[in-house]
Amino acid sequence: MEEKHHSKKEAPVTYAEVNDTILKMLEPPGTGWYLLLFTCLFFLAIGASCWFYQMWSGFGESGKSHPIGWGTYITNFVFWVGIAHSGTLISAVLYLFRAAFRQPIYRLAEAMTVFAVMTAGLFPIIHLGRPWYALWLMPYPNQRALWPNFRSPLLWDVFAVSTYFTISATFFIVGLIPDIAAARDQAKTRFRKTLYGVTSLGWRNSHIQWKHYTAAYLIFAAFATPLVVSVHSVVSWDFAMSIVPGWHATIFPPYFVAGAIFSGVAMVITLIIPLRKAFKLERLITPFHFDAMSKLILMTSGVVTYSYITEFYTAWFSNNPYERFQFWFRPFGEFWIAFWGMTFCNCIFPQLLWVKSLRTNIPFLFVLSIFINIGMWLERFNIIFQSLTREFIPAAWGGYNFSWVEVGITVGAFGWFGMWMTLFIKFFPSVAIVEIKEILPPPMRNEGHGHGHAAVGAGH
Amino acid sequence: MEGQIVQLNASRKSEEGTGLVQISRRRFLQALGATTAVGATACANPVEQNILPNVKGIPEMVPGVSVWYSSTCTECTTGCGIRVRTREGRAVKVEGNPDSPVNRGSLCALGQASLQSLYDPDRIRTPLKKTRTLPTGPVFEPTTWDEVYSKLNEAITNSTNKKVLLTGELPSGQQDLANAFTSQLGFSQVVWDPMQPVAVAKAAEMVYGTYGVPTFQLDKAQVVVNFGADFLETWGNPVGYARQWADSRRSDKPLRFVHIEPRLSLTGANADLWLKPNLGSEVRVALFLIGQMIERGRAKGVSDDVRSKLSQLTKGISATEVEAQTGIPKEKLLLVAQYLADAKSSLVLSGGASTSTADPLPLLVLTNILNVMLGNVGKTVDIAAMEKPSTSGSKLASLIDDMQSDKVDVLITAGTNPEFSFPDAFGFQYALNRVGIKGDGTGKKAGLVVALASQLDETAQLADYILPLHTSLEDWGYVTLPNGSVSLIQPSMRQIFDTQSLGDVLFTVASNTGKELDPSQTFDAYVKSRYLTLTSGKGGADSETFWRSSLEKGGYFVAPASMPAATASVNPAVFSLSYGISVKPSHHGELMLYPYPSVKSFDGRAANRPWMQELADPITQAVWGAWAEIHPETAKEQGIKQGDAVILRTNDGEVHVPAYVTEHVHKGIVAVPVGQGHSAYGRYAKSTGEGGSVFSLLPKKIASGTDAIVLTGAPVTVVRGLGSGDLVSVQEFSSQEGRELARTTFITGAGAHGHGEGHGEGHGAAYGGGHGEGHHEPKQMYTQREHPVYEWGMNIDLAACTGCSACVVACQAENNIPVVGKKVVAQGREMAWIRIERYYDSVPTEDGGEELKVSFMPMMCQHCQNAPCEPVCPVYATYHNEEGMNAMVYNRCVGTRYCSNNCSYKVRRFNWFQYEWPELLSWQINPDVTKRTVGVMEKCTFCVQRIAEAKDVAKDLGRLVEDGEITPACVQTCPTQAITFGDRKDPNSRVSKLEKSERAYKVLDHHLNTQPAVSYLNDIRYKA
Amino acid sequence: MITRIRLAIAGACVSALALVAVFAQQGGVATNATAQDSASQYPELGVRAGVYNDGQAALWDFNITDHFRYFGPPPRLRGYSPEQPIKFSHVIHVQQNKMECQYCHWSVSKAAYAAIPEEETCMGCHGALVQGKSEQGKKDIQYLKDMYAKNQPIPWVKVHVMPDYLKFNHKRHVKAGVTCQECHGQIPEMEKVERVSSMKMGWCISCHRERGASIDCLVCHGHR
Amino acid sequence: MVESTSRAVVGVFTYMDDALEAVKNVKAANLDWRMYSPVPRHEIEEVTFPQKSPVRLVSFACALTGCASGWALAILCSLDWPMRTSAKNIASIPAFFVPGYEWTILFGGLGTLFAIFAFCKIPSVVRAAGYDPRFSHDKFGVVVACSAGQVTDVTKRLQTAGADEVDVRDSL
Repeated sequence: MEEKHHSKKEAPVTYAEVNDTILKMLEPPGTGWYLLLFTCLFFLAIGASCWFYQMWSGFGESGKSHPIGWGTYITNFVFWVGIAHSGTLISAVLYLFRAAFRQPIYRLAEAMTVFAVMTAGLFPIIHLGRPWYALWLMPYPNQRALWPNFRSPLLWDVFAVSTYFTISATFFIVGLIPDIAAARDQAKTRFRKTLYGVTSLGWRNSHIQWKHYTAAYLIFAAFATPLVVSVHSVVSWDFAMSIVPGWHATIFPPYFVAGAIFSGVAMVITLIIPLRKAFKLERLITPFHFDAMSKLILMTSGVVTYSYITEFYTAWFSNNPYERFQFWFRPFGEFWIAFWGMTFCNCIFPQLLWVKSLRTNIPFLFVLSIFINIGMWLERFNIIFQSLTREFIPAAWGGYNFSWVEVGITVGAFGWFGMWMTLFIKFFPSVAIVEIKEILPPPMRNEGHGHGHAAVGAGH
Repeated sequence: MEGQIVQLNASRKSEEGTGLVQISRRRFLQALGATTAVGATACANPVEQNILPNVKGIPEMVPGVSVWYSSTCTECTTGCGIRVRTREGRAVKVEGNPDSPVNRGSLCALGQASLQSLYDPDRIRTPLKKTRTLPTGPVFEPTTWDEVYSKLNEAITNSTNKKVLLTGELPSGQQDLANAFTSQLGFSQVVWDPMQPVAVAKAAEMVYGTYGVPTFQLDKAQVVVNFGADFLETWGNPVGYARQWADSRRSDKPLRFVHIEPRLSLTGANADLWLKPNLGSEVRVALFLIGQMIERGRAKGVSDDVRSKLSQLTKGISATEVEAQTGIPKEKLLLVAQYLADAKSSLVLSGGASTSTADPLPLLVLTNILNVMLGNVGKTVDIAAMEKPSTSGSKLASLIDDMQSDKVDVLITAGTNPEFSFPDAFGFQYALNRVGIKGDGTGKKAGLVVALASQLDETAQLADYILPLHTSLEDWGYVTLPNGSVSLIQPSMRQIFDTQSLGDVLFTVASNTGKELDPSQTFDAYVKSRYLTLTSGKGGADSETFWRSSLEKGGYFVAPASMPAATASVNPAVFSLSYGISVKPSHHGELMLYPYPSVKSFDGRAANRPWMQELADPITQAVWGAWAEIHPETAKEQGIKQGDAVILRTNDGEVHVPAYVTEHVHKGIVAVPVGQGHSAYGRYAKSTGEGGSVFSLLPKKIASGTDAIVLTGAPVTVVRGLGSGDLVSVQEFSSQEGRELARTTFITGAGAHGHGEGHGEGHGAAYGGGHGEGHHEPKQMYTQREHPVYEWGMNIDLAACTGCSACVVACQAENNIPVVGKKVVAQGREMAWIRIERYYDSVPTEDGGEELKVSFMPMMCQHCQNAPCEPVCPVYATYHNEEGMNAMVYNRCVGTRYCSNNCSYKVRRFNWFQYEWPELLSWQINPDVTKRTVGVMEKCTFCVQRIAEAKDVAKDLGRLVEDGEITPACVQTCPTQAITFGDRKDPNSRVSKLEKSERAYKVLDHHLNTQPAVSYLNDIRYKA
Repeated sequence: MITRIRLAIAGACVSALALVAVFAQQGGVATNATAQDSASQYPELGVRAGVYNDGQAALWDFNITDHFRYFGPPPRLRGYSPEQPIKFSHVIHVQQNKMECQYCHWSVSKAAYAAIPEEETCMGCHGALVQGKSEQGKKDIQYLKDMYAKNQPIPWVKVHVMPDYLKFNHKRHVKAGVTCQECHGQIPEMEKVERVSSMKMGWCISCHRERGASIDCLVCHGHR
Repeated sequence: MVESTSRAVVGVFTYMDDALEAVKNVKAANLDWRMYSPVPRHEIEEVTFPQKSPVRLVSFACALTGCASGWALAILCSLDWPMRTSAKNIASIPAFFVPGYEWTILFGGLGTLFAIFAFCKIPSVVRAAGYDPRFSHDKFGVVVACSAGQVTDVTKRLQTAGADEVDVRDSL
């Protein structure tokens, strides 16, 4: 409630303030940061041990069974790829659309993208029966004279995810370069000087550099935009290209993309609220931004809800007995709780955002974002697990054996992601310096010529 | 929801401790080693692999080429001919011998699993001496043959009391020698084999005058009315009868089959009409039918005198009364009577568990009378060729009495396990421990118990000394068949351990006491000379050539001659029996015990074989261990849910088993399969032994008028036990959900035959879209694959498939499919490439009611043209090859399991762990089939190694493979020849023709356009 | 500036073309003949066993299975030549005494497996007639006799170690006219048998392609 | 120490319009100059670099190459060892859209990266003499390279434009 009024009479944010506020985040870490890092490392260690145990003992240590070849790992894969998506959306798509609320949150969202893809990319390998042969999915010349099968959606995944990782990482790093240069110029310790000196690649902010940089940045955004749509479409084709009742649906690509943005924005909120609090970024990330993100959530929630309904409608309208059974089974079958949990988290709970005051209510948003994360995990779980457990042949219907190994690896993924995030926020500017400066009115001797966006600082 | 997840999760424990199923972790360690071993060169592990040649050449042995030996299966007494495939001197597969008239090339699950008896890792390897008995069990130490022989000799020489040879039903060769042995050495022989239908033999004696079990010709009957005889499972000659049954069922005039039994057995599941009488009341049905036959003028087969006596007996028995007594609706009773009356030829059978009551004779006798009345003797009942069991429960009971009263000095057991398979109430163990104790009251033990056994079973454990015997795959022998054929048993491989043939042991024991049993001195010579005697004159002059060719062929087989047109007259003595219901609950609501032998465990002899343990029971689909089939009403009263632990308690004992709640069992009974609950007999048998054996529940009672024990009818209480009973079933859902997977053609009208009813009628389907579209050619998006030479395909006739599961074991044996153990199966990770799906459907009857229709459907990889699994594999580990097969390349597989997800038939199997056979069982590995490693998908290959072998041979001959030359393991062994394999490209092959049959359809093809290479033929059922 | 752009475009095109060119080569690996070119080593055969890649793994084609089974150099490499229990010389037997390969390895034309001869076969000559000239020869023949007398097989060391999932059929290859030397090299000239071919999959495939034999996976990976 | 004759005159500006004024000024004088700013702005671009950046051409070329390569890879690999899956054509054009599409973006993106590196001359280890850390903070800078003789003139020009301070350094 405080935020609502605070900016009314404050002075406009200056370039210097932007620099100082953001670079302050890079100051030597306190105990809290170390605690966070070690928690993440601990989780990561759990996950790594579980994976090694799984490889040592056999893949059966995860809970899959014969009707259910995919489960938690692919759920995690889709979940993390989904998380990744909002980052690119915010950084690229909203860049192209010149959305006003994008700048303060995009860096974090983009870091989230890169690290989430790094997390997601682990799962297809973890879920392999013989992960030591994962290389065979790559089309590299080999003595066997064999190539992979380009007709397989899994190979498309290889292409899509690796491209997505490469491009989003490039986009992310390119965006970081000027900011690192800024950090370099204010670095005090020798370590930081060297670190930023090297990673800024000798960036000098010259007008030629800026010219090409801005041109390239636009092109990157233009590349990343179709990519963000294609990657989750390709991921959805893992399912849609199959014949499994409940998977084989043409609505999957848009449905997955919308779901990805939905979950990704929720994850951004989950991450940014503590960060804003910890680093006192209230002047940069204002209720205006939360309001905008809430609206995005509200919209994508609507799209996702619509998709759910469409799925049911399609199943009914197609008169396909297998499909119909599947969609009867999800809400009323053995695993109804997963379905209704998903419905509550993704469709019903977010509707509260129609209330304006809740859209800027930070604690509420935090809780909501956690719920959405859970809901979206359940959504993938419903799609993958529930469909597989009831396929065509009733004699082959079966169940799942959740195991602690899967839980461990899932936790480990959060540890892995968290580790990178934690390291990142302390070593690199997690709020874009240059991009925020861009929307500030530049210092002008003759006022009135400068025209910046009023998104930062001077809230509404 | 929670229930299932929690239950499944709780069952995940490491199984290595039990040593049952070995899950190896070595592979990953090796992989781990690889990453570290790049620099580590100084490691002691040998790099080399050795290749060992034969020292001397063996003429018939070419490395890599199979050698087949003909022999005879001795698992039950039927005497099926077998062919044992050996590679480099090791038996690797047991198949039926096509030359044998008994089984005509097929073999049941148990017979094929005899290989695992040979390779039982817990086999007795040397002579053993019992040193002491601990509370945990007896302790044996290795000893020498000579020591045992001298002890035995001493005991025999000093014996003043009875000397007894206690055996199972020995193969004729051993039995003939045993006869000489007992007569010369003053032994008496007692035979115990619980699977022998001795009451049936007795009833035959009462009616026909000869003791023995007649052979039947099911294919000559138009109507078969069966009182409980499980002739498609374990009763009589199951393989042969199944073939007869199926030949008739798929013919133009299929027999109509009515099964009357309180429990739905596999045989009952194949019936057109299954009637569920109160246990013990079947006799009234038989009596009613006799009355009806007389009334309808179909009693011409008996004399007027007998007929009048019979009408006396049946007087006043009305359908209403019988309905009240038996619980079978009177319409159905009249229907059965009408079937019988209308049929030109018929067959009435009785036997099995439901006739193993305390008073079995009346029913058995009445069915024989029915056969006589209807003129079936000489048409469908052959009383000339009878199997004559020597088993006698009463003799064994009196032996026990003798032993208890210290009248037995020497007891030699061989090939039987009464300690397990004779009711505990008789006190066999206590009695046996008194063998040799002097009757003078001093308690001094002078006598001896020697067990001759291959496996350390419960009876062998009681012995003072154990002499290890060859299994029948290492032994000589012969089996004389009821029709005069002689089937030879010959060793298919050299003995593995320090074992001897039973015959040679008898020879040695006799010669030690100075007796000569036969001039031939050794058992193999004895078999040869006896065989030549038995077949005297039939081999021509050159006996050596005849002997050689007989060994090759498997014996001397008489062509199944036409049956002597015997007529039988009813022995008037039968009228002295009482035909009331003598077996019934003593008070309302009392439950009766109904133990039955199943196709999976028999009397317990199959329990030491992992294949048989992991074979899903065709009816309950349960694996590893016993269960109790409980009617839902009973279960509700006791608060029992599916899978709960229950305690079955009778006056004589109790067993702990999981509950299998099913309405396909009469509510007055609790049905339990016998054969589990071993306390010895190897690791696999013992692993399911905790709950106890059903034989401990049985009363100390011999069925009146017979030599049989009383199996069924003991009053039993069912109590819910603690927690989960560990019921593991591979199929949880029994409804087809209207999906028309297993389809049926119904024949309507009494006896009229017509296929006009269309597919899958009356499956209560909400989505009936699939009717009559079996042959449509959908428009294809892609041009279909050209198959230049061959296009392999398969056809499965559901009208012939009985669900006996022989194919499942054949597949396991042929393709090195691992047995994974109960825990892993519980996680839904069974590995069988072919499974028998069992569906219960409710179908409308002609009179507007509803009847149960059980469908069995063998399901394996369908080798689809438009296979959903293929395009999703990222590494081409599975693809469509030019011979129309869905190929699976194990070594290319990375284990994404996408193919399995996308397989609409769910026939792909993933190696969740590294499965290894323990030593000795590992000898059965088929060297032609790659062993799969952890993390790899596998599935049915149409036995590609056999295809390759046939192509290899054909190529040498410069021609193409001809129809019928390739028989995948399942096709080869199918007792009913329900499966056909061949080249779909050849329009004249059997498989192509069957595929065009009007009954043909392909599973799910009408919805998915998968274009399977496997087609099915509709089941055929009479509309009840 | 313009020049630079042109250069960049040209570079991109060249790299794309190069890429396409690499893939246009069947099999992809551009390392054609290698130092141990079998054709030059064994000129009289006139048939080269390896065609375009000779079973050479690309540098980055690290196949873990080659290594983890054995803690040491894998016996699945060209040039593998282990010490044998008997210093059997193919030079003496084949080259000097003109024995046919199939006299001893008789099962190659009858079965999938090329058997090591039975000791009985060796004893046919060495039992009474041939006792060896050199010291080593006498020792080895005595060893053979001892083993034969003890009814024990000689523990020969496998030179051509193949994985279980490879089902190679000697009979079919021999009947198709593939000579022993094409895969096993000039054994007659070998004092000690050495593996001259990599016997890796690409090596097999190249020959199958060259001769128009089937390249269906199941031909080698399904069965014998 | 040898005295260098070339000098870099560094003008530090607080206001953007001042800096742009200075740029216009030195541009008019045909001096070798460079402008540093903490933020890219189109006002600056209009003055300093009104032409279009050639990055887009490189990106376009690379994207086209990627598209061709992706398709070529998929088609040629499939043709190299033709394996039928599920009756699908060996060259299954619909399925190969994905590699083609993804490589279009991948190559295009990497090409753009390459273009930035090339045109912006990074990574660079050369110290820019006229650079001042404040230029990444909140100040604008105009650096003019000139001979020692021109220093006074240039300094004046920058001061006229409104530089906060003007610094003269050795060699650019």
